[in-house]
Amino acid sequence: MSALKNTTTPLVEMRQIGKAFGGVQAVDNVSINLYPGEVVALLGHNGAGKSTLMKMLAGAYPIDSGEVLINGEKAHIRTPVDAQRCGIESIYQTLALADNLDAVANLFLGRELLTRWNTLDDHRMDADARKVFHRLNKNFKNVRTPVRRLSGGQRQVVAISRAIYFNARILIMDEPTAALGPEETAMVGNLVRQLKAEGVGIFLITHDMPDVFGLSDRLAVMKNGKLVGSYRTADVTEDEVLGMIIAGKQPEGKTQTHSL
Amino acid sequence: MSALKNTTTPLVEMRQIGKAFGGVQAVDNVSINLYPGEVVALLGHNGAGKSTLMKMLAGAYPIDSGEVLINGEKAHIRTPVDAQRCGIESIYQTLALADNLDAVANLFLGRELLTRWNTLDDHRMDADARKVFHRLNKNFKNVRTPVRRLSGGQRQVVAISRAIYFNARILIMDEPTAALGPEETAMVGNLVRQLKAEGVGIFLITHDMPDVFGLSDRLAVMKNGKLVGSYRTADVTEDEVLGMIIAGKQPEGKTQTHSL
Amino acid sequence: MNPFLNSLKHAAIDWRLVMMGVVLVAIALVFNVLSGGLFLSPENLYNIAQQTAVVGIVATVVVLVIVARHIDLSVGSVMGFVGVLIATLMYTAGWHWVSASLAGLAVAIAVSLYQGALTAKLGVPSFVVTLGGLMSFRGAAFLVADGKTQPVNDLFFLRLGGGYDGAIGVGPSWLLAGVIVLALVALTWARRRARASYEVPNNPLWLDAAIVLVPVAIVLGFVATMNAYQIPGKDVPQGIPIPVLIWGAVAVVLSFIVRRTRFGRYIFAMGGNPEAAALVGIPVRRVTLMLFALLGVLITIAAIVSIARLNAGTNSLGTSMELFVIAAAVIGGTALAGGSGSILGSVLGALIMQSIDSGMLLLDVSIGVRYVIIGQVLIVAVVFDVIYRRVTGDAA
Amino acid sequence: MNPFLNSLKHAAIDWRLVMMGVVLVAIALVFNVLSGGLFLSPENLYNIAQQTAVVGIVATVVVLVIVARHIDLSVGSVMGFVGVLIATLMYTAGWHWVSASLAGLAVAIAVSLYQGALTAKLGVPSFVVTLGGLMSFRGAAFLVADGKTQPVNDLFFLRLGGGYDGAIGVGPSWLLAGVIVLALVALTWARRRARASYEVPNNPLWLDAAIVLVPVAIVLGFVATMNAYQIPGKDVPQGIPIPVLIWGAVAVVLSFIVRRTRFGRYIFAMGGNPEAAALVGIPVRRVTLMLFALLGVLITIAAIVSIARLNAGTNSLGTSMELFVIAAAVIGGTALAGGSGSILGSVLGALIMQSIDSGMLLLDVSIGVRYVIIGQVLIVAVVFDVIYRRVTGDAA
Amino acid sequence: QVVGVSWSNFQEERWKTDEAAIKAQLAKAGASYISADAGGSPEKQLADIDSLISKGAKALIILAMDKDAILPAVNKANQRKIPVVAYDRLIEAPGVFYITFDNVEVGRMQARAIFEAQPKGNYVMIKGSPTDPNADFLRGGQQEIIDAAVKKGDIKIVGEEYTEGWKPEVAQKNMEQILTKTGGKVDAVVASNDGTAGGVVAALNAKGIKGIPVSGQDGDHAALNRVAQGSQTVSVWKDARDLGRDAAAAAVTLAKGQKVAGAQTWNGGEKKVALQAQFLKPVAITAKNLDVVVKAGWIKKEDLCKGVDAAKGPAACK
Ligand SMILES: Nc1ncnc2c1ncn2[C@@H]1O[C@H](COP(=O)(O)OP(=O)(O)OP(=O)(O)O)[C@@H](O)[C@H]1O
Ligand SMILES: Nc1ncnc2c1ncn2[C@@H]1O[C@H](COP(=O)(O)OP(=O)(O)OP(=O)(O)O)[C@@H](O)[C@H]1O
Ligand SMILES: O[C@@H]1[C@@H](O)[C@H](O)OC[C@H]1O
Ligand SMILES: [Mg+2]
Ligand SMILES: [Mg+2]
Repeated sequence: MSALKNTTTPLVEMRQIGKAFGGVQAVDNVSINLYPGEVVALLGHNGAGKSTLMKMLAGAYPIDSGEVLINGEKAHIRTPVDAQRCGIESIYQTLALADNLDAVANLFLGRELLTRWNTLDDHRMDADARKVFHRLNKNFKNVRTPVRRLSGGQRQVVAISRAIYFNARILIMDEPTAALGPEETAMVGNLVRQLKAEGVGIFLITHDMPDVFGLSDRLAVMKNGKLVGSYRTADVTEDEVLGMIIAGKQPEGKTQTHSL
Repeated sequence: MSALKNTTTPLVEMRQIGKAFGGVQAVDNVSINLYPGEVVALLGHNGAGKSTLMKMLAGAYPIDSGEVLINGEKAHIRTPVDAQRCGIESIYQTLALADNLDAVANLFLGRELLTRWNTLDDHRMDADARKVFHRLNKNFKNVRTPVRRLSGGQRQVVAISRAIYFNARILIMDEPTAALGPEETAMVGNLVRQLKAEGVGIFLITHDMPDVFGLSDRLAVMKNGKLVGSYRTADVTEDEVLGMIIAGKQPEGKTQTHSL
Repeated sequence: MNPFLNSLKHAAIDWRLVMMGVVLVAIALVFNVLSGGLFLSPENLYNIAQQTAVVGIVATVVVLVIVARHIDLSVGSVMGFVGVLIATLMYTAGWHWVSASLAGLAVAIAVSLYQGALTAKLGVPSFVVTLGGLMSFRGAAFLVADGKTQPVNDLFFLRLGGGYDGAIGVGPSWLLAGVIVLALVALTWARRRARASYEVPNNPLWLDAAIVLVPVAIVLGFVATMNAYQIPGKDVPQGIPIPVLIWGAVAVVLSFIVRRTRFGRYIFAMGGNPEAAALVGIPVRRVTLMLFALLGVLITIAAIVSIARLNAGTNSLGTSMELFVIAAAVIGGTALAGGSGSILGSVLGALIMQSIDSGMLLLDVSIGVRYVIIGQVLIVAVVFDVIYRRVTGDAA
Repeated sequence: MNPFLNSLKHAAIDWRLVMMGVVLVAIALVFNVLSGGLFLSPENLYNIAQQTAVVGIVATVVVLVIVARHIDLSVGSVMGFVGVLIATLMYTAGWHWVSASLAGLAVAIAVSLYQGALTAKLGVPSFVVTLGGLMSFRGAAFLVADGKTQPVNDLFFLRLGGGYDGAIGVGPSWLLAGVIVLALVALTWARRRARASYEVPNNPLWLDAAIVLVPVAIVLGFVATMNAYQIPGKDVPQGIPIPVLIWGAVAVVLSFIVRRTRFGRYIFAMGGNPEAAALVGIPVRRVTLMLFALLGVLITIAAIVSIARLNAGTNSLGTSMELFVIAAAVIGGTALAGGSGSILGSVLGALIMQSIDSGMLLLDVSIGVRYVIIGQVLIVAVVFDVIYRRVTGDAA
Repeated sequence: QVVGVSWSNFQEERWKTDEAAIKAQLAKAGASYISADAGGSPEKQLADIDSLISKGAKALIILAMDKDAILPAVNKANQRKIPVVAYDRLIEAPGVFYITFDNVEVGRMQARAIFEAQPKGNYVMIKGSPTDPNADFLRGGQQEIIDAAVKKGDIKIVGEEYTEGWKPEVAQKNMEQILTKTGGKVDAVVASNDGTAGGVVAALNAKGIKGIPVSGQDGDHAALNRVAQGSQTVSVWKDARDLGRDAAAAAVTLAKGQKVAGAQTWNGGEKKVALQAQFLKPVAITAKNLDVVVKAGWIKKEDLCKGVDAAKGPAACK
């Protein structure tokens, strides 16, 4: 699907990543990579370690062991700001919105535009935000009320807008459609395709098989913190994927892949 | 699918139910019913009013207008306890677990078993709980640690166990699988079929089309607080359902139904 | 893991409490050495036990208030108000102590229900309600007797505050100890039987034995100490002081409520997840009101002990007690975020604070320095708690 | 809806604040009638403005602390400590007031950072940290000068506390009023232009004009009143008292920080959703530490005003001030749950409390009744707030 | 010999001096000093005395926070035959040795000095803490002096307030409101101690009111300095060093089971209990006799006269 070849440097390369919470080995020696313009679906049972793995890439949790390469170069990602500098944007399972602030403030949270006197440039942020929101949802008008009063779909729009506005090169989407209705889900699907076309690499965590087969180029399955395997989506069947998720069983005769 | 006829009294009949929050008409004149052994899928966009409607049936919100009949008799459901007395159990979108208590305490929360001196009968609760959990998940052992330390799947088991243990006649499931992996989802599917066979009536809120077509006998679609229509699942196509959800358009030439 | 350690791990022992006990013992030993053996003398231990009782009584119930995600800043003022009221009814109005106490109880419950209703029914944060109460009821304490100290003279009533005649004597003390020991053993035995009959796995016998032995040893040691204290000039030793007996009874009753009743469980559920508590059908408002009523009862008990101990009701009674009560609860491991805490912890917390204060007194530390240290001890206790929870991976 | 009401609805006016202003005016009118016109006399208004300044200064920053989901119970003790320290350095050690104040500032910031670090880095709840601080720093306040009152004599320094020479006079007061009015108009005009240039819809002109007119009227009215107050025996009127000027400047600077800087926005974001704030890359710990440092700065300012006003530093300085500061913030609409609050609200809140207290003093209400009423006013204010939020459907 | 001293609260400046005097006297007598401070809480004071007894005190000197609420501790001491010296504030229980500057008398002296300076006109009474019983004793003594003039109508009490916690800033605010209420028509202020007097003077200064009589007590250095400057009329000085010295001596004597020489029997308390008592004379310090405090070594001349114009100032500053 992607126009890019095996030979390109991967956008992201995570090598032998590990992470423990207290006694729990949440992520155990996982290696995974992502190419420009590629969508990699990350699958696994509840508690498999998907969110934790991605939170490390996003700088939300420190990495216990292993290394991350961005564009082939070693990256030191220890905070969300480090990740943002590398072009990594995240849409968290929990959306990460400050409910008491309005949509504009949330869009720019942590990266506010400033005037030349280092004060907040509210007008420019307002104008820019309206443009981005408009692109995702024509009917989104109440950008100045606290997001606590917005509907679930509108809140999701705000979270997604962050990724677009700041020109993510690498996008992490953690179950972005789990709570969405069909219309909103379709919107997210379109967005994924559009970003992909622009060369953005996307990690998509999901439990939804239609999404996996409709959107992803490759898929990687985790179980109990370990990587079961990663395959080209086109090479495997839904049953084989379910077998990996539930039983941790690698499909017979299919070659693993670390790129397309 | 169900063995029951049109002529039976409905288990639940909600008539012209309305509910407003501040200025928002969350549920607007909705009538819906449910027969024994029947699964009715409740669909709609985010914020359509599905959860609110069901919370009224569960006694979590007071009803503004309209009436509820259980087994043909007018029921006054004003608190969760009233609903429980009518045999209504809910699995909430948020699970409704007290994170600091263990699985056993959560299962019985609000309906603890007492000894003859009116003290908590911990041993009996412990023994009974282990049996129910075992039925849903053979590997669930740590029933005495705070549920905050359990995995998402285990937490879901606890929430579902309530419905089984207290012999629900009417079960409300609000997106029970949204956050679940495929294995856990399959388990919930089996459970639905099993309870259905035992004559339990189930309202199933979901955004998942495979679930709708795999599990439900009828479906009802809400939009902006209003009921768009309710149909036998076998009578409509997925596209028609999506049309109802997104555009609020009733499929042509299909007859609405208030029972099977 | 070896079976020994494994059993220990699954025995549901509250290690935090055990450690707090160890801390208390360590503090005692250090002060004892520094004070040349004074700290652990029966007399000093008798004093500390008595001095801690009032704060300890109120702390037991404030633990529950905090567990339920509330707070009460007004306990000191309300206690002052009720105390002066009871004393005034006895002294100025000439009432019998029983009727005066009952009147005080009625007023305390009314006050508590008023504050509870504002919180539970109207949803005003308890912090604000009781901050208002802290001011208002201090004013009320002044108004009751126009600021005048009200002496308390009834001899029987005075015994409730401890002092010369306020202990139960050697025989009854040993008797009580015997009863408690028997009860502890019987309870453990009953639990083992019940678990077996429901086929729930039991601890190994040696472990249950050990778990019973520790409290048994503490009870016996405590009674022996109290019985070893004889006021010079009196011909019999004191035995357990009545305020301590009351405190103990309160702690046992509240622990029972927490572990064995719906009310106690609901308080913890409400603290853990208020929305869930409402959704599963717990009558959240009613439970909150009942909790505040219980608070009123215990504040009355504390007020009675306190004016009996002082032989007077003064309008300054209980000033800034809220700070020490909350501190005792927090040192005892109660999380301000709600949902976790223990009665026994508050007992230890109160004892730790009072021991440090008394110990410093024995060492002639000046008041300024004592304030500085007490404040920092509170912080250290919680830092310790935070680190403990982090290491054991226990979030809340 | 008619366009007039519609504009009002979308104008982002904080109706809660407007109502609080109305409440303040109502209180003033009632007291004025009851006191036979004394309450609204320039002299009394001058008094109240001065009396409120210290609590008001601290309240502005405590609003931010509460917005960020923290609390500070130690402000009174720390202010006492720093105040005595500065006074001692001047009186006993003979330092110049500038160096003494700077030393006080350094100590205040160190204390605040210590408490902030425990909270931000170690994760000890600020309630506990500052409860410990409340005790410790009261002890420290005593230790500084061994409990002795330290007179303050420097004439220039004394003016910072207001009093006979502590006001800026008629001319400068009018000048300041003029500057403020011009600034208000200019700011509104600049905002209209900026919105237009980014094609963001503007309020209708008449509405913006009205919105500017209200503060302009208040400023002019205030200055006129202060300029109308002439101390008998002096040949010129007072004008704006310096403590009030300082308070005003503090409120303006903090409002600016809240609305126009990242730091302010981050505080609100942290209060609204701490996890989200961390995930989007806000340096939560650093912001918290900065907030505590700011707190230290303002406590120093308050300490300076307060010892200058009293002409002395005493070890009891600031006792129980935390209660009034928190009450002012809460009456001013700051939610204890964090995430919402306003500086201007705290100004109104402090004024409401002090007006009631001073008003009752004018009416010779006894101290007990005064306490009872002040406490209940706090509760009523929040009940009102709760109902307001419920009616407008505003959850948090 | 171990003598235990229980202090009531540390907020007042004077107790430091008392303590030094007691310590010195005990050292002279070869006795040792142990102490505790209750921080203003009667409850705490009981606990303090428990500890002092545990530590082996053979005699107790008690500055009671509350005269009634202290009784349990006194009883406890009596039972153990530990003599108790009621220090500064009366404790009415059999066997107590009472040594004091009578608080009622202090009140009288305050009022007397003010009354002398201003026998007519509008009086303001700034009382002590509503939670300190001494506040009312002082007020009672004050009333005795002015009562007749009040009845005659020569004196009008135009303002009367308690001062929460004896806090100067509260006294200041209360005074400001009284000034407003009376339109500044105040001719004299009877303030109950030097701390509150400080607040009163600050309020008066701020209104440009200078030279009206203001009272106080304790001989706080700041207050004596105000007397020298003329902004306070009187500070009733209870020479804490004498009190401390005599109390310590009495305690040592009593601990030996001997009688204190020069003590009198007194039963002037509320309950008419007969006590051994020793009364010291408080001295009203005004501008006229400031040299007394300097000569006594209570305060250094340069401290007393800080900021005083030597030419116009009182004799002591010349
Ligand atoms: N902050 C944390 N502290 C302690 N344990 C954690 C934490 N976050 C995650 N875990 C544990 O790490 C493991 C992996 O969790 P993670 O959230 O990564 O799973 P997931 O694959 O995203 O599951 P889901 O599909 O339910 O979102 C789980 O056992 C979880 O309990
Ligand atoms: N407690 C409440 N207070 C105020 N408004 C509410 C409340 N609960 C729901 N609403 C509003 O009522 C409307 C219906 O919400 P509801 O939760 O029933 O939607 P839903 O169909 O369950 O959506 P979703 O699929 O996102 O769960 C929404 O506009 C919502 O904002
Ligand atoms: O000396 C005074 C004392 O008698 C009183 O009790 O407290 C205040 C002091 O100033
Ligand atoms: Mg996840
Ligand atoms: Mg829903």
